[in-house]
Order: sequence, then C-alpha cells, then structure tokens
Amino acid sequence: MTWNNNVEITEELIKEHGLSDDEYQLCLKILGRTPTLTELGIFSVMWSEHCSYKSSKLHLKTLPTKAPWVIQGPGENAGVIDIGDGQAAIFKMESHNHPSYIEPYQGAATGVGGILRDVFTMGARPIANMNALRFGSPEHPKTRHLLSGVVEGIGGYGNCVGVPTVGGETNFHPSYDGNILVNAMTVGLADANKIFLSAAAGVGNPVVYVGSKTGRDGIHGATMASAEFTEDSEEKRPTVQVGDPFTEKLLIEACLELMATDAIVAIQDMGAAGLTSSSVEMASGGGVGFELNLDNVPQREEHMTPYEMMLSESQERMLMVLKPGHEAEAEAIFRKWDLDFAVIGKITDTGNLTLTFQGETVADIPAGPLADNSPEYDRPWVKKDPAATVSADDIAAPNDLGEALLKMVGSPNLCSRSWIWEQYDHQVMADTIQKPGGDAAVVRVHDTDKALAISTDCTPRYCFADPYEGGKQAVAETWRNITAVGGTPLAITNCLNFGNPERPDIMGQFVGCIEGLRDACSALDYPVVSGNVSLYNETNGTGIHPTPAIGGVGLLKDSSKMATMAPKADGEVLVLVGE
Amino acid sequence: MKSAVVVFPASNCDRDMIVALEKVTGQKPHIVWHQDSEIPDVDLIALPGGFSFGDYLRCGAMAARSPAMKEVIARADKGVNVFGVCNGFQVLTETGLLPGALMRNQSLKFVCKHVDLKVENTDTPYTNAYEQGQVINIPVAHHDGNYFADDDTLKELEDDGRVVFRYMDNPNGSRNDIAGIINRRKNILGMMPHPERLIEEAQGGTDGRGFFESMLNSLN
Amino acid sequence: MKARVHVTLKNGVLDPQGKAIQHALAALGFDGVDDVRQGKFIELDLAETDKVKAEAAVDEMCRKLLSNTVIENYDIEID
Amino acid sequence: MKARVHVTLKNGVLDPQGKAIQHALAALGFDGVDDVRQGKFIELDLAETDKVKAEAAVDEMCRKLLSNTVIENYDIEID
Ligand SMILES: Nc1ncnc2c1ncn2[C@@H]1O[C@H](COP(=O)(O)OP(=O)(O)O)[C@@H](O)[C@H]1O
Repeated sequence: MTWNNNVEITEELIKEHGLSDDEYQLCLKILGRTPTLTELGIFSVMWSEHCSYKSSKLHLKTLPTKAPWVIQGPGENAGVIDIGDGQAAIFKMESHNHPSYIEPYQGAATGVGGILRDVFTMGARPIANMNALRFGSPEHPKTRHLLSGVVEGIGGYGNCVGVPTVGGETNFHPSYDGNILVNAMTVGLADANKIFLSAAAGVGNPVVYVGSKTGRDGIHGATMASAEFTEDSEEKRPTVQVGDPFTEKLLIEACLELMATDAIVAIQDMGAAGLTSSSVEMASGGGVGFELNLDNVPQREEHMTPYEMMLSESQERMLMVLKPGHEAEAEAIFRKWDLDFAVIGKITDTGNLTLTFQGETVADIPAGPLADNSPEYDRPWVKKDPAATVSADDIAAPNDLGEALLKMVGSPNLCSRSWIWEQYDHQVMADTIQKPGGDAAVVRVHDTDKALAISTDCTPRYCFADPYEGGKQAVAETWRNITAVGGTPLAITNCLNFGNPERPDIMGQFVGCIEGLRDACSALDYPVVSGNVSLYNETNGTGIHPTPAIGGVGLLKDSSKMATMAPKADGEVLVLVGE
Repeated sequence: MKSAVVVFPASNCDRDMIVALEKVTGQKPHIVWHQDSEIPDVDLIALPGGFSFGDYLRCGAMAARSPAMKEVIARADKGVNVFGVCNGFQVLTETGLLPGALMRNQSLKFVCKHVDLKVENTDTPYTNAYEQGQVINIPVAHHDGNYFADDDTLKELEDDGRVVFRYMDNPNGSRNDIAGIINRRKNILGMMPHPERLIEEAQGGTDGRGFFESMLNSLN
Repeated sequence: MKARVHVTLKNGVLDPQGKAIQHALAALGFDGVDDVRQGKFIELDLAETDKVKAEAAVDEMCRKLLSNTVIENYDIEID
Repeated sequence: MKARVHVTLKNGVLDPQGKAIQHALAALGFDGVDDVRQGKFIELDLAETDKVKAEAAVDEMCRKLLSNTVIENYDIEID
C-alpha cells in the first residue's frame, strides 16, 4: 500500500480543504512547520463552520446560560438541568440538514443517532426524542420524497432504539425547496451526581474506542455541512453514512452499564469529524495530550489511511478514557453486547494530539491551540428593518367564515400531523402521558410523580419579517406550550438554521434572532443550556428563511395535574386570557 | 405468580413488560438474557416487544434461534404459559410455536396508534378477565404486523376458536383482521398490540390490565 | 468461495412490498408492469473451498436462519 | 417478459443487516463465513415484448425508484 502523508501542500489542496489563507497561516503558526496531509485534514474539519462555530461564536456568547438549576450549560455534549430529588434532565438539539437532503432516510436516521449519543454520552438514559422539520413547497417535485424519507428515517432509528419520539413541528415553505431542515432533539435522565464530561485527565490512562468499526463513511461530511450547495453537489453524491440503530441500542445499554461502575474518567461520542473532534476536544478540555496508535482502530475496510480514519464519520462509535486497571471490566461489558472494544492509545503530558501509524508519526498537533485558537469572525452584518406592520383592519374579512376555517384546517402548515407521528413509536417506555397532538409532549420521570414537558417551536416567517421579534416569539412559544400543559419552563436548547453567513443580510438575520432569543430568555429566566448552529443553508444564492428552532424543557412536579387540550365535559366554560 | 421476561439484544419493551407484570401480579419477574440456556421455574414466560437484533433479516428470526428460546420451546412443550407481544409474537411464529408469519404492514409504514380489538375467545389463560365479544382499546406499534397464514391454517385457527383478538379497523393488512392467536393447547399466545403499555389511567387507560389479571386468575 | 442466495416469497403469499412497488411504478407513469415480487439477495464469502461442502453448508444456513420456509423459498448458487 | 433486478449496497457502505446475519450464523455454529452482504431481489413481469425497450424501461425504474443510487448499485437481467 502506498500512501503518502508528506505530500506537497499546494494552494489548491488547502482550498479543497476549505481553509482560507489566513486560516492556513494560523495553522502554520500553531505547528511551526508545514502540515502533513493528515494534519491538514484535521485542521480542516476542526475549523469547519460546523465544528468551530467561527461565524457564530461571538454572538452565541451573549446568550444567557445561567440559572440556579443549570448544572451544565453550553460547551459540553449537551446541557444539564436539575429537576429535583437528585435527578437531572440532559438535552440538546442538532441539525442534520445537508445529509437529509442528499439521502433523506439515512440522513435523518443518522441525525437521530447522533443526538442520542450526545445525550447518553453524559450518562443519561434517553427518554424522549423530538424533531423540527422544514420542507419546501408541497408542490415542489422533491418534497414528497424528502418528507416521507425523513419521517421514515426518524422513525426507523428512534423506534428501533426504543426511545419514544413524542413530538415536533413541521412546516412547508418554498425557501426550503433546495435546503430542507432536519433538527432532532433528545432528552435524557440521569442522576445529578453522575454526569459524565469529556475533559480527559490522568497521564498514562488508556484511551479506548468502542462501538462500530470505522469505514470510509462521510469523509469530509463536516466540511460538506459547512459549504453552500450548488447544483452539482447533487450529482457528486458524497458518501452518506448509513445508520445502524441496532448497534446504537447496544451501545446505549453497554455505556450505561459501564457508567454504573467506577471505570470512566471521560467520555465523548464521535460525532461530526469523528475521531478527530472527539480526541481533540477531550485532550484540550483536560489540558493533556493524546497519543493514539491508529493501527489499533477497529476498521471495517481494508487499507484505510490515517487521513481517512481521522476524518471518517462512521456512526455508533465512542471514545473514552478509563481509569487504569479497568480495561478488562469495561471490555467484558462491551463484548457482552457484541461491540468492538480497543485500547487505541494513552494520555500524555505533551498537550499534543500525536498519531502513529505503522510505526511512523503521522500527525503531531498541539491540541489546545487547535481547539481553542480556531478562527473567530466578526462577520459584517446589516440590520434587517422589520417588515411593515399589517393592520387587521386593512384586510377584508372572508365572506364565509366556515369556508375560511376549512381552508385553514386543510392547509399544509396547519393540517393534522398524525400521518407523521403515527410512524413514530411515541409510547415505548410506557411513560408518555401526553402524546403528539397536544401543546407540549409530556413524559413521566419513570417511577416518580414528576414529568417533563417538551416543546419545539419556531415560526420562520416571523423571523424573516423581523428577526428580533421572531427570535423572541420562538422562545415565548415554547414557554407557552410548556405552561399550557401545566409545566414550569426551565431551560432551552436550540438549533439555529440560517443561510450563508458571509452575506451581511443573512448575518443580520442571525444577529437579530440571537438578540431576540437573548432578550426573551433573560426576561423569562429561561437559560440556553445547549445548542447547535447550521449555516450555509443556501442553494444557488437563495437562502432559507431564518429558522432558529427552539427546544424547551419544563417540569411538572405533580404529573397528575397535567392539562390537556380536550374539553372534559359538557357545559364547560371557555375563557380567553392574554391580550 | 412467578414469571420470566426474556431479553434479546435490542428488545425495547422489556422494561414495560417487567413493570406491568410487577404492578399487576405483585411479583417481580425474573430476567433471562438471550444467551442463558436456563430459565428459572416459572408459571409464565413473556417475550417482550422491540427490535431484537435490529429486526434485521426478518423480525424475530435471530432471536428465535437463541439459546434462551430453545429452553422456552422446551418449557412450552411442557405446558408452561408463553406470552409474546409484538416482536415476541414475531419470535413465536419464527420458532414455529405459533403458525403463520408476520409480514411488512400493507402500508409499508410503521404504525403507532390505539386500535379497537374485539376479544373473540375468553376461554384462555390470557383473556378470562374480559367478556366474550368485548371491545378493548390497546396501542399498536409495529412495522411488521401483517399476519399471514395459508388458507388451511386460517380455517383451522378459525374453526378452533384460536383467533383470540381481531382488529375492528385493520391497521396492517392482517388476514381475517387477526391481531392475536393462541396454540391448540392454549398455553402460547402471540399478539401484536401492547397491553403492557396500558395498565394505569395516566397512560390513557387500563384496558391492558385484563391480560395480566387473567394470568393471575388462571393460576388460582 | 462465494455463495449467492435468493430468498423469495412462496406462490400464494401476499407480498406487500412488491405490491407497493407496482403501485409506485404505475404512479410514476410506468405502464405495463403486470406484477412485482420483492425478495432478498444474500451474498456470503465462505472459507470453504469445496463446492459440494459449501453448498451443503449454505443449504443448512438457509433452512436454519436465512429463510422462513413457512413463507419463503430459497435458491443457492456457488462459485 | 420478465426482468430480474438485483439491488446491492455499494462497496464500502455499511451493511448492518449483513453484519448481523454474519454474527447470527457464527452463533449458530457456522464457522468460516467471512462476510455477508444483504441486498434486494426484485422480479418484474412486463407487458413489453421487445428486450431492448424492456431493459431501457427497467433501467429507468431502477434509477427512479427501485434503487437508491446514493448508496446502492443495481443490475438488470431480462428474459
Ligand atoms: N415532525 C413531527 N414529529 C412529531 N410530532 C410532530 C411533528 N410535527 C408536528 N408534530 C406534532 O403535531 C402537533 C401539532 O404540531 P404543530 O402544528 O407544530 O403545533 P403547534 O402549532 O400547536 O405547536 C404537535 O403536538 C406536534 O408535537
């Protein structure tokens, strides 16, 4: 096998890796020399928009993230809040937009798999899945195929792993014709004193790989998710990842079983940019180095190169640091569940990510600077003036109210979504006490009187008309939905879907929405504990409507007090409250 | 009542079944791992729902060949009650303990909703707490619940009163609207709907309790 | 050696997937598709080098796991 | 005419079903199964009597519906 790690790093190669000149200069500065091919690949995925949040970081920092009940805010795999009695709710929302457009079933399925891993990585048993979906116009020739594929993919994965999909939202608008949005959220439960974090520690401790084998899946997926679509990315058909929910289910059980012992120091799922981002984040988070021997990485395909192994996005894999001497105990658990288990390296005191392959060092990068000195942009933006207010008096009343009502009820954005949620097992675990169809989903905290209320909301046309008010409204809507079922809203996660941030008008939408989120969250004492940003949702220069999807979580201390929409008896009085 | 629940890799209604058995019968079931070839001495063995082995190849096919199932078959032959729900029903047909097969739903879609079932035979250890012809409302959640058997088998099932439940509004294309059947000896029952999901008011009703109450009755 | 196994539904067994494909083809404007049946195609890489032994082993795999003889037929090719 | 279509996963695409079958065969005591891949086998009855036209039609069906060309290959036999 001939493979050259020391190829000439040409301008073209740098460009292919999506690095700007300035970014490449920064990379030279960090290394103090020219990168190897493997190193270039690592920089490219770590500094992609998807992994580095380079366009959004500056603004995300302004969001309120603290409250007495927040155990863990943004920065970890998911956010954690205290729900009393020594219990914690762990949740996050994430996008899988681009892969779902290319292959709706697998794209959506692996999106669900990814967000589940973010949550059980932290020690939580996932108890509910939600999703926020946007499709193009119902008349667009692709919409049907995309909608049915996405819904089947979400169901196919969630149903098999046995986590109920309890709600979501679905909108149709032509701005999503070429860029659908698939945002998935998972909520999990853990003991508040048994939360697992990703920061590695303990020089000499073993670094362990568990789960599925690594193949050549979705190499450059993370950079793909950060690039705008052109007509021919449809033709290029990049390798999409295939999800294996069966393995994920085993991985959940095996990880939770190991977490019940005292063996784990740190754990991180391999999400976008797989082995690269997990090892870099674990090392930099703990201020230590990682030395990995890539020959020991379980491989599905022959002749895989270090470059491919580091960039692969194969699903259903996790990276852990164990306490010394616990390898055999951990291995026995993973073998019992028929999963791969391999010690692939150890923690060092160098602060570097050092990779060896066939006896040769193929990469040696300071992990801290790679993770923390990533570029950060203050992209130019222009404020979007709010669209003129339309006065209700200026619109003629419909001639026939009954007909107008029927038309609304039958319209794609308002009609029943039962076709969707009947394809999801929304009852498995037998704790779903408010099924899809209500204002918020309600899931009991198993074996207690408590329950969690969950709602995902956003009205993109409001955000388009006035980003600030639209951002506020999305937060407020989850608040109202949770309140309406009897819950006390506690915190939110979000998935901020926008077009190309290099365009000042789009960046203006982003900044406006963030300001709206910030003000609404502050006013409501409703902090942001996790989130995700998906930019470049744009095809041939046409961006999507700004879509900051919000996932709110609230608590019902006494689930028997839950409210539902349905009238309970004849003669009940209807009351209208609010302005 | 002493019971056992067999857990396969990617069973996912095992906990629900364990909780229901414990809540209604008052006794915690034993848990049997698919690789265990021994099962404690029990009155009932339950095969839970889920996606054993990912539902890969055919639903229930791999679970049906596990060491634990060898023992389940031996116990069933001795007359021990065996109760399979959803994936458990699929496992029972794959082992041949019950006739027929469960094919992909006619709609090709997974279906999760409440359905009305008519109790067709109350003279079984699983249904004696219901009334003949009673209509109960129980959730289904499956992709492959479309019951198929050839004409002769169907006739035999019908003539012997072994169709225990029928859908009032068939959600999956099952022949003769079959939702659940029992073997000739009346100790092995398989059904697609999930009674274990409906045992307390908070879950939206208690129509599923009758199954577990029947099992208790039949022991007394 | 390689074995190629076709698992198909028996005559008389309803094939929801085949039916759905037939409908979908008609909806896409493909006329004249009188029937569609969907089966499985399983390829195995075997360490065995003797064709007769390989065939016997695969036949046993088919009976024990790969097919459900209540509803399915199977067919084996070895090369 | 009859068309027989094999739809198989592209090389390098993960095949969770094949992997699970391989495990299950090993658990049943079948040694020496080095790899298993599962695909689909679709049989079509066509009204068309011209082989060339039939093949072209089936090819289009494969591209439009029967296979997912992002992750699958297909192969057509007509007779
Ligand atoms: N993609 C989806 N997945 C699951 N449930 C959904 C989805 N889309 C909508 N729903 C459910 O359908 C119901 C109506 O949704 P929606 O029209 O967004 O409600 P609202 O406008 O009241 O928030 C909600 O209960 C919601 O949970």
